[in-house]
Amino acid sequence: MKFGVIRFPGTCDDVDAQLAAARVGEAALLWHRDRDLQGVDVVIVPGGFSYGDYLRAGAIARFAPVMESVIEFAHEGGLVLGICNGFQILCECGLLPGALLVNDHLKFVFRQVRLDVVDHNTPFTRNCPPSLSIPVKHTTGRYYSPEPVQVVLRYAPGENPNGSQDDIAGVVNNAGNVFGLMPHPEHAVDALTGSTDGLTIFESLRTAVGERVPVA
Amino acid sequence: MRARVLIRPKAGILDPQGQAVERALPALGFTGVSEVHVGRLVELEVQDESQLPAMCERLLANPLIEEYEIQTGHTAAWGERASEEGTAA
Amino acid sequence: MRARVLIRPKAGILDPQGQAVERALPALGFTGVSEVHVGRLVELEVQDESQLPAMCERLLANPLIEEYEIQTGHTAAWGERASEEGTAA
Amino acid sequence: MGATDAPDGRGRHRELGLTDHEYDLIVDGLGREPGDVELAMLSLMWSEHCAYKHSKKLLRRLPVEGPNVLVGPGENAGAVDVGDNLAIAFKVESHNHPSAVEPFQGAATGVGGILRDIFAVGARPIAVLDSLRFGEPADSPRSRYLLEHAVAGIGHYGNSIGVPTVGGEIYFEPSYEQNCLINAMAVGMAPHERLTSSAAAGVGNLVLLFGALTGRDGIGGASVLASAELTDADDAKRPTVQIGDPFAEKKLMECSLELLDRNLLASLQDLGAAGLTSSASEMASKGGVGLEIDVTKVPLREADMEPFEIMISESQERMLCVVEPHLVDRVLGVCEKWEVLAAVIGEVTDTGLFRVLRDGELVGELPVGLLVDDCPLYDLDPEPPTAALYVGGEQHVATDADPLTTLKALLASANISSRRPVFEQYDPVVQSRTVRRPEQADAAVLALPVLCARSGALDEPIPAIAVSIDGNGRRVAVDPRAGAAEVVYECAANLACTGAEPLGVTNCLNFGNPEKPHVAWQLSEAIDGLAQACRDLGVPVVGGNVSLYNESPDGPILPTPVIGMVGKLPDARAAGRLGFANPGDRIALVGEFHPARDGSEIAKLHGSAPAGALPVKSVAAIRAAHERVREGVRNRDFTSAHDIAEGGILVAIAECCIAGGVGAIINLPDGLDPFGEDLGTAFIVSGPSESLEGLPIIGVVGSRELVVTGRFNVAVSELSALHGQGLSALLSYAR
Ligand SMILES: Nc1ncnc2c1ncn2[C@@H]1O[C@H](COP(=O)(O)OP(=O)(O)O)[C@@H](O)[C@H]1O
Ligand SMILES: [Mg+2]
Repeated sequence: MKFGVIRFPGTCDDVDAQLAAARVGEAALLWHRDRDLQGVDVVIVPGGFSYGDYLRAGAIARFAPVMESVIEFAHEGGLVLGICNGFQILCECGLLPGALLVNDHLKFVFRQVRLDVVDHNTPFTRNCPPSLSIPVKHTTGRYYSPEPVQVVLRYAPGENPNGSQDDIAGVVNNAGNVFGLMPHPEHAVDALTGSTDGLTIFESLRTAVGERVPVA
Repeated sequence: MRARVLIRPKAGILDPQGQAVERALPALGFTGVSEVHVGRLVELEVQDESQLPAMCERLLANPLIEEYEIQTGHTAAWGERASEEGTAA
Repeated sequence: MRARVLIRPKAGILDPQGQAVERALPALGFTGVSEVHVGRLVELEVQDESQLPAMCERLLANPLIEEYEIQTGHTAAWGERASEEGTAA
Repeated sequence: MGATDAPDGRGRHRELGLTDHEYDLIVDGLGREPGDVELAMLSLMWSEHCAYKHSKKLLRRLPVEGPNVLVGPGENAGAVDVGDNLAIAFKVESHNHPSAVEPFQGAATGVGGILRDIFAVGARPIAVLDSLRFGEPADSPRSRYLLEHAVAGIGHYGNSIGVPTVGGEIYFEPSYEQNCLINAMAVGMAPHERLTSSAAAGVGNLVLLFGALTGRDGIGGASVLASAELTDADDAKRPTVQIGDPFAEKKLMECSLELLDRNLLASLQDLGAAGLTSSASEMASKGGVGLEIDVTKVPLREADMEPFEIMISESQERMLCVVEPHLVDRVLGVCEKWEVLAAVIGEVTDTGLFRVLRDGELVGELPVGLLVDDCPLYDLDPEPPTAALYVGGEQHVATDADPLTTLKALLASANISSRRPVFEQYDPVVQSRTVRRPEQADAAVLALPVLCARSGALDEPIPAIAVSIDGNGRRVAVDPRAGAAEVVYECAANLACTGAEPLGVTNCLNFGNPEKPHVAWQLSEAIDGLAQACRDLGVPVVGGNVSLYNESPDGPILPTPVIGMVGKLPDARAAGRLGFANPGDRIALVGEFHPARDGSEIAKLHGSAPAGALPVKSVAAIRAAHERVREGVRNRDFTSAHDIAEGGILVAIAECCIAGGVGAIINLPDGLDPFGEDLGTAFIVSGPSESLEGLPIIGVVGSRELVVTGRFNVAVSELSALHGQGLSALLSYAR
């Protein structure tokens, strides 16, 4: 299976996401100006500060040429994972409901947080244990949606690092093929850095893709 | 023509920046201030004014969380006006 | 009374946000836009209008790098006005 | 003809900071009076900042050679060999004065500047560290404001550009009230062959400027040269505050590294202080060539800039490179890919002259040597001070308080309490190398191969580096020579706790006005102490920075040499941790520990002035202790290792308990002062008893309490809360 990781000007966690994905499959970087998704099975919109996060996090990146292809890919049922800035971009371009607002304490926060997986019935979480330890790092991570949404991850009680509505840390779209989360699973794939819990999200995707496209 | 777009958080959405300002003011001796909201200002020179609402909807504001107001017709460039209105040099 | 403070980078001070927006607009099909600057908007309810300049100097703006303009006298609350002026729900 | 004969030149050169004597030298060297553009360029190149005129002679005392040194002082950053054909480049630099004016942007652009020095030598930045000094936060809203905004600025830049901020240090003393210190260190990695020099080479090659537009940033002082009469409106056009744009720098960094990977550049240099003038003239000087630059070719942010403004603008996020003419199109192609603006602005000549043109017409012409090398270097007049440099302050803890009360006060004090409210604002993990982040160990540990690339090969060692930054103004004030040496020992001790062996040092010398004899003495003594300690440990100095004139109307800051050290460890998997972990582990003391209270944190809380000196140390004992700890950690004999630093042995033990979330029972050796300090000499280690053979055992890990036999017991959770709240209580929006 093959992952494609998008690189915008200002993306920071692209190589991290690529290397994390490479532990379970092939992984290539996709350039923001190219429309060709190179036949990947999963698109990852990674973390960082695309276009400096100027104006609003994710506001400018959503208009990159590659995003037109990603939107089309998602509408055709392709699997899309948005991490942190990627989550913000997916909300801005309407693939996911809601928006991310500046943290209630107004500061950047890095913290290892505990997450409850509240929906295992998604291609992104089927192999996850009930609880994950994964770092967050962001200034704009307070999830807000006026409509009900399909929540997949919540910050464990008392662990909400940003004032997010109902402790929401990650949501899927109605079709279940687009997932956005603020925590960084690609930074929890090696025991040496503290946790391997994030790997279970990449493994879930491998399982899901394996079921969809029978290996030849 | 010169235009300004004023953008602020929609009513009902927690505005911690506004709250922080509201909390900080009394400590500096400013009293009687309430309902503080912090938003964004975009100033621009446009040829075609009629494009402004679309620009706001598509890029400058996020209609889910923000509301905006367009101001046009202020002729003076900012620098000039600011000196009247009280910028410190 | 309702007041608004419009704050933007002083002339000559680098405005990376304004530059980023200016470069993004043509890609969205909006042409003829120039001199874009991004600043902040502070809306507040004050009892004593005469305090506003001091508030700006001491807290709301950073006079080293920003200039500001105070607007008073717009009576409508934002929510009402915005609906006229075009926010999408 | 001397300066005194030149009535209108005279006022100007003085306003630009040149002495009459220096102006005479310039006129002699040129054989004529300099023009405006030339005077602007010379005044900056002959400033303290660029010419190091009051420190260069002293810096020659530092040991700069060693088997691992690949690049010593003189380039944008020094570099050491870490094996596997990899080089580590690193440097620390100050941004004190800009940060005192505007702390967010000052600190942000400080990080931006030091990162450019790292990728200018061809290394990809892999870590940032910061060293900060402010006035007493409890008494001073201004210090809290500076702290909060400087930290936010550092985080903003480092986080946005995707370089992890992995360590740092913060201390508060009244002497920094008006003059805060913001030092930033960056570390980068490169294959040997990518290390690049800034020496301009190849007559006929083109000079290319790339990155941000050039504006009037930082022209401030030189604006006396503006030809038009200054009106208020013009004044507003001369911003002295530079705004950092990490997004622009991220693109600039990727672009620069790609240009080097593709072998398209003959040389590369960042633009820092004195902008184009300093970068271009230093490139020319190192290459022994001349340069010609046409200011009309420089892309401007404001159209009406004068040639002198373009030449000295300090706009951020710009680089200069020299390119062979046939490669220019390919260079421009890479710049276009990264959306980085680039322009050919000049060429390399064989004249030895720096010529500045405006639309082809000559507006300035100076010998490169005059600009770069001919500034006079001054001898200082060091004289020991007649009064103590540090005299103590307010009393916060009674001198007869019981040990538990004292311990709690120390743990909650601004200088010792947890830095979590600060380091949580920094991303320590981006780039997937960070094996030890803040509060996990005494130094940050970064794996050299990116970790998540490791697929399966779990049994191979993972080479890594450890990095630490340290300084202690109060102790240096007690004894500048011994205090500066102690900082080096402490930094090396931090590395030892992770299992790392030091490879190289960088330093930032933050002092007052060196023209004052007692400041000159502090500087000279500190440099001697630093040099001696580096020789003792066999660690060369590969670079650094000097920041002088850190003064306020109340006098100079405490003498504050800041040391950054990089070391190597053979296997990241064995990297040490500071927290106790296993109940039943024994606790041992390693090293010859001779604690004393002069200049210590407890003396500060008592408000007492130092009466004596810092403890006399045995270099042999320090080396042996460091080696014992390093080897014990590498062999996985120790579960934890922590050096005994500020606050003394009980604070160190409490920190091990807090970090591990577990208690201990301690029998303090008779007569040992529980709160005295002797930095860099001794360690608290824990491990199974068979691993600690030969070491004096002072306790055992276990339970939820810290028990000091015969003195007190206290819940670790209580200590943890005090330690955790100390700093956040002082920060306004801390959660
Ligand atoms: N305290 C010091 N110890 C060793 N080297 C130093 C020290 N201060 C400055 N240097 C060296 O002098 C050179 C010039 O320093 P600096 O002007 O700060 O460089 P840059 O212009 O690249 O920022 C650098 O190579 C630097 O490493
Ligand atoms: Mg440099």
